Amino acid sequence: MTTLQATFKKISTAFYKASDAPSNTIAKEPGDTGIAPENTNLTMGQSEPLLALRGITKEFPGVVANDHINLDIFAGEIHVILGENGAGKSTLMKIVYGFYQPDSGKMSIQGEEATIRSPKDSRQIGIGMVFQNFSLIPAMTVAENIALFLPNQPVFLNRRTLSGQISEVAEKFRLHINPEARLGELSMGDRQKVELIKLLLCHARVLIFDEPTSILAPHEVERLFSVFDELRKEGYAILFITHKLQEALSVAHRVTVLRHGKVITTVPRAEVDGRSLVSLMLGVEITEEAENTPVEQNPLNPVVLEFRNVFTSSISDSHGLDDVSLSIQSGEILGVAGVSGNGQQQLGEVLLGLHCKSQGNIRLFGNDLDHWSVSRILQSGVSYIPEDILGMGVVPQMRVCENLVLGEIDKFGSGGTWINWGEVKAQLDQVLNTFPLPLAGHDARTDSLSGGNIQRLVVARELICNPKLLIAYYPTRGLDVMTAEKTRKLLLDCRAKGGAILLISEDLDELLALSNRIVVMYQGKIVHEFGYCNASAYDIGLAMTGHR
Amino acid sequence: MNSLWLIILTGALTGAMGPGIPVLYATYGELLVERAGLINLGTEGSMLMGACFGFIATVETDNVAIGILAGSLAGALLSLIYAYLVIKRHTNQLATGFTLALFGAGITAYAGKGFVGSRIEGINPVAIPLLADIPLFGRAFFQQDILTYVAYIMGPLLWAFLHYTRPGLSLRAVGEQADIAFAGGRNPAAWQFGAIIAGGMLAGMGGAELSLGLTHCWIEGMTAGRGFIAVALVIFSMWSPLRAMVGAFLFGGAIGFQLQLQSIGAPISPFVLDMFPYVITLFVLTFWTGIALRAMPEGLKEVLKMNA
Amino acid sequence: MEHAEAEQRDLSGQFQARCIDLVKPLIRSLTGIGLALVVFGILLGITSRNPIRIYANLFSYTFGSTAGLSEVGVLMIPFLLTGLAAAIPARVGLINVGGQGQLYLGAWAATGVALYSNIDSIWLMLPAMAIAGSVGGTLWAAIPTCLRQWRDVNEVISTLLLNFVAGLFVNIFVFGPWKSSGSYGYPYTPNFSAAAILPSIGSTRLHWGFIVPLLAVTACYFVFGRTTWGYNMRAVGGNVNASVRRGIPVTRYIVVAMLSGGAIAGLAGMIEVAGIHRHLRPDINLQFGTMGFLASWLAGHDPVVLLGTTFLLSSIMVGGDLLQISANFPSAGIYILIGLVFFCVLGFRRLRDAAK
Amino acid sequence: MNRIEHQKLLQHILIAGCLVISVILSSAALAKTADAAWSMATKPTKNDLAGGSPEIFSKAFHDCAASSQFQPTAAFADAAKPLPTGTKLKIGFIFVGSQQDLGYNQAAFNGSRYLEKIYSNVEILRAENIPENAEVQRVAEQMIGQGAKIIFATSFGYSGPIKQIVDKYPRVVFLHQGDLEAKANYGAYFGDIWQLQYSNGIAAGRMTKSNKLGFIGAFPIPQTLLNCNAFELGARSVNPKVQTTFVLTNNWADPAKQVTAINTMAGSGIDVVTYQQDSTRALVEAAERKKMYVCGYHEDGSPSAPNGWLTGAVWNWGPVYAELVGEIIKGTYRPCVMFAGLEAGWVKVARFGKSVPPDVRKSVLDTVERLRSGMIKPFTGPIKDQGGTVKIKDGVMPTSAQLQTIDWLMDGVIGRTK
Repeated sequence: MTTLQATFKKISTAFYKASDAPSNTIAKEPGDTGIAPENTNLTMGQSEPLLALRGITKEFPGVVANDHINLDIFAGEIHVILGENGAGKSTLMKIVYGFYQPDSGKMSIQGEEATIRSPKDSRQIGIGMVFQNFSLIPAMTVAENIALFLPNQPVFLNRRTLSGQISEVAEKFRLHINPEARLGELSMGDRQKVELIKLLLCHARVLIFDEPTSILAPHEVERLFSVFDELRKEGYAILFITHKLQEALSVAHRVTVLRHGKVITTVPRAEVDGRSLVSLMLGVEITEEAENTPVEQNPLNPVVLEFRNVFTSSISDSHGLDDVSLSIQSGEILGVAGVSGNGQQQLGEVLLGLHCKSQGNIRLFGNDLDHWSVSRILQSGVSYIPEDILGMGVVPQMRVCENLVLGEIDKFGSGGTWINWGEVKAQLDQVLNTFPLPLAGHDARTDSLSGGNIQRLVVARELICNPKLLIAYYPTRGLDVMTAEKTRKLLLDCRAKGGAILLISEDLDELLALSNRIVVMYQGKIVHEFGYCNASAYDIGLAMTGHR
Repeated sequence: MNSLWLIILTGALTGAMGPGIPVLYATYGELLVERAGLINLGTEGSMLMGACFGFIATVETDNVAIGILAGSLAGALLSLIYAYLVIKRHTNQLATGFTLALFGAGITAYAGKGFVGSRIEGINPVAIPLLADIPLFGRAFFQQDILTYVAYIMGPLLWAFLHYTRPGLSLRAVGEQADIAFAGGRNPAAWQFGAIIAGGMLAGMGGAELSLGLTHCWIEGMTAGRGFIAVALVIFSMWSPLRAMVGAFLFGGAIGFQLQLQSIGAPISPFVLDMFPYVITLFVLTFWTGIALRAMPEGLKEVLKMNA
Repeated sequence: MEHAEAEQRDLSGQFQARCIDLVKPLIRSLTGIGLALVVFGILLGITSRNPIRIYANLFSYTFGSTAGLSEVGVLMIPFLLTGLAAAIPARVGLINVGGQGQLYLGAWAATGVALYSNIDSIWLMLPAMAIAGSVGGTLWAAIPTCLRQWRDVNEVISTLLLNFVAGLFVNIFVFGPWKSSGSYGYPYTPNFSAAAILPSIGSTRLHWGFIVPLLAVTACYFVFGRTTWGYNMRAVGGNVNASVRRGIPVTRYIVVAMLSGGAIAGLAGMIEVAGIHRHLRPDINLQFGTMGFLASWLAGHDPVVLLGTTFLLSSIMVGGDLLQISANFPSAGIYILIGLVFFCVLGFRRLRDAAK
Repeated sequence: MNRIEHQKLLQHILIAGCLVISVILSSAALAKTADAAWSMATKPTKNDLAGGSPEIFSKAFHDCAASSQFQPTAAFADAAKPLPTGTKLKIGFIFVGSQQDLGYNQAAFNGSRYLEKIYSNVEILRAENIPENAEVQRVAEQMIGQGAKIIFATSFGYSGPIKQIVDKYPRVVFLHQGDLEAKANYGAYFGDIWQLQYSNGIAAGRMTKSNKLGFIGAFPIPQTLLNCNAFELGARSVNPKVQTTFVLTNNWADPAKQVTAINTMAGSGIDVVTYQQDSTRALVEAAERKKMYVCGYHEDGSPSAPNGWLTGAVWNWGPVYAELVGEIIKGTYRPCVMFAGLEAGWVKVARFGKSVPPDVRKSVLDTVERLRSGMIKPFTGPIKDQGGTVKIKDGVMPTSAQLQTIDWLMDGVIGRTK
């Protein structure tokens, strides 16, 4: 049978467990699975929706992000918007919150039409949003951050009443926080609390959470969900955006599935299970799934990269490596799963020597990496697809061809110090004409390209040199499904050619589809390693959130 | 020997406030601008505008109040150009600032020509009853003109404004992260515009204090680079109005101290002492980097390309 | 065959694009300058001076006479060099406001050599001074560079502050140990020996030092546009994070760019004292540093465009003297014109260009 | 597109608006440029010379011509050539500071205006704020380009750069204010204004109560040191106990620093000050506010300080320039280094302030007369410097030129020359 079906089985069985037998899972929390459906129905029946979207359409150059979205949110429900990366979830929410203007379509709050031009408007009509990267100012205190968003504050801020209000709400929903603390010194979880308190004090009725759990430790996730339930009971409407089915299933009353900017369906939680959601989410057209032929790891294959008990200091809000040991052989894809900010960023950085390690040693192709320059490492056959393409991968104001040869210009043209771009382009064309991904023209300014285009550019740049070791962060992020598939294929080809790949991704399906082995990172540690056969999205998910 | 040092100290103190105050005003102004996440090197120009047009207005109307008003307006007028070019046309802030300093010098030299000889009553010192009698410091601090006292009060007021008022909060938010301020319903451009204008006004007042209060005269280029010292002091003060007061006082003191040292024939080059404000600022930046970086508004880091 | 054709098309397309890129801003800038002149003309008119006559007189002198042109050249020399001193670091994303200070230190070091080394061959002395000058500038630029690399002190602030320090530092010497005994106590160093003087061309004040900036500009043009170094510099300036991850030795580029900026500014100082002043004095400062910085921004840090902007600035400055001699216009008034030119040109610039 | 247009329009309005305002103010300003009234006589009278004798005045020029070792050059021939009717003789004036600095440069500027008054067929080209470096060459050449036949370089610092170009322009007469050597077409002249700093010293020595005097200089140049010494000498001659504190601002015209200097001096008990600064108004008024006495320099500041003003030293360049130009036109001028003072009326004593009692006025005026008639020569040795080494030997009477090279402060003066 095709691995596709195999994968499906694994994933869906996982969710069976999640939904039906909520033992020893975070699904224990009150108000997750123990939702009385009639209760939900009652909420829905009772009144017209708190927030209603009709035919919302938003088009970006080259891609329709939202395509006639219709959506009803009722008071007192937790509504999950589910969809894979790039399905248009965030765009939709940004429209609701007034960051974008929809090309067409309208919104109504409690029946009456609402035109939202700016976040200010949306807050006035009671819509609040918690962003993936919070809208908080690190240099200011909690109280100040909140005061910044509170409507009708007096000209002279009265700190006492302010902290009064804050602690009041904090008490009510068990969000304990020190109003005078400098935000920069708070943990992610606490920052989220601040965001939440902010919304509550702003009298938001509709609370939008954009991937709130992605940067949270599991216990924090649990607390968040319990807070969700409290809020729901208070009659708030909660809009919860995620691509993690398991979370969706654990808290939702109703689930709306987005794919390619379209609403596939909106169903009550009670009527779906993991399996059906998975198929809805991934859709039907994923026919040519990448062939992940499970190669028997031949222990004789040379070890390409080896970490031995590596420690690094943590930077601001992401964990440092904590006694990490791993090794990749050639012809192997090692998947690294983990909620972002749990140390996987450092893996690549410390390898390139951008972030120096405090202990342990790293061996590349058998030699010790201390005091190797980045260029020397790259020269020795390493490629690197950074996590933030625009920020770390390309020079925005350069032309495409210039970015394609970034850093290794001396390999192109006649070599030496003089550049003849005509020559360089010719050579590039030669290399790229066999390359399956479509690339933008050589002379286009990179910052004029779409995200997907830039991603392809970088992937191409890093793969055409047939790396012996590829560090790939989220290689398919922002790519449409077809290209994503092509990219995965490329990775497999690379492995087939004997390349080793360190694949860091949040997309478990992708990891499962490609990796020979998967290690899970949590708070800088490698908490678990799965072989190809015994890996399951569900177990990985648990490990990622620090269980076991 | 002791008495000698006492003399020096008194001299330095009596000298300290005078030249410090105009710079202090300019520093307040620049501080507001930088808190809004911009850097305006045109402060020098605004000061000159204030000094010149403040003086002209006083000559024409024989009314110091109008003079001060005109001065601050003139300062604001010049910074208006900066505001427009930087915010609306996205010109480079440093280049625009420098140009503005030149432009101000030109305009004032040109406009003030016929007033160089003019004589004015100016702002005269008023002694504060009891405080003025404090032995050493009384005469230095509390026998000054009204603008000086205003400057004393303005420091704490600005500090309170920045930390305890809603507008102050908005201003800092804009300077820290404009997009978040926007999410908070503020219009960053508008706030920055306001901050620049206010900064220009304060610099203008500084200029007015220079020509009306301190010297009672106008000659072209009379600010002699004090606008740039103000920029240095803002950084020295790590964007706090209170520390700015200390900085300005030290700067003034340095001048007084230097003249005093000369007058006892002490073998220290005056030029070394003139370096004082700049070198100190550099030292502060070098040895308190961490604090400085934390105190520095994010927006300013953007401008200075420090987030790379 | 076909491939070559494609190449051809590609190139011609590129060429056209390049031309448009060049011409459009040029037109905009010229409109800006025009506007500035008009406004300034109005200003002159209001104060009962005849702008047409003044402009005519100005142009005929500045561009129509060897004297005028040579004077423009004399000013262009330091402007170009300090301009490059700002433009080179700008390539790697640094902002060097310190051309002024570096120029001073260059002049100081060159003077030191001229006064205290008794070389009597011009062929040895001038190079020695040039080296000293650039070393002086380099060292002065090294301070902010080190502060930036080790204490991450922002280079804009440090260079700005160091400008003022430099001037005072030089004064210590000119008023102190270096003061000439023959200057009746006036603060000048002794005059340079003949060997330490850049010979001037014909009867003009223009001296052979003018070759240096021309060479420098040409070099920069090729390095920036045609070599891997220039390309890597652009990469570093465009996105440090990307560059470092692609193995470009970012630190090396940053340090070298900053230091060479300093060196060039220092060279400017040496050329000034050796070619024009022929001794060091407290007021060799003509805001060369500031002017160069502004010219560089006006030129978008493009060495070739820099030729144009510095020419513009220096002709305005030269015209300024004439303006006050013949039209009895206050000397500082010329800064009004400079200001106007900047405001109009920068103001007319397309937002996208302004961004860079 | 439309928005861009709109923005441009706004921008123009902004700039134009800013300009219009400044222009309105400035045109108002230019209207009321102060201007001293001078007599229209072609030959200076005793009155023009403020009591100096016309005979000595013209004799000084004749002596100069006689003593000059230079033969007439083409320059003088040209200048002397009768002008074609309708054209004017162009004379260039180069000032180091602002023409209205109420100080050194304004004195020279007023002199140039006097020229215009005297000679109907003279046109003056002026350039101000020309730094004391090679820039002055360009300016001079531009003036020559504009047809100037005579160039007045009115600051010492110009001597070097100008002397580099004089040979290049043999058909132009260069006149330098303060240099100590002449060339074929390059003459020098300067006034013994220190004489009046001596009489200032008399007033100061009589009026001081604390016996602490102050001298605020800009740079430690000979003129300044000479004046300070003369001041101390004068004060000492009437009050042996006085000490003069010598302070430098390192800036010719930074009013703020001047005021600070006054304040610090007041702080340390000094009660009479004099100075060598440009733009002296601020300084004088500050002293007045500090209830100090002021002895002036360059400009008659009595209106600024009704109570504090004692007396002062004032330039009287007008007649000098007029005579120089006249001699040149006549063809009788020969380059030399000229010095003259009270006797020839090149400098004059300012009005007395109302707080100066009659006896003091009398002794000051007596001193002035005795200086004028040469009965006293203040710098007659022995004079020691601060270190106590004898700088002017017993009985020696240095010439004006020698005095102009003094680089030391005499004992009794506190302060440093470096």
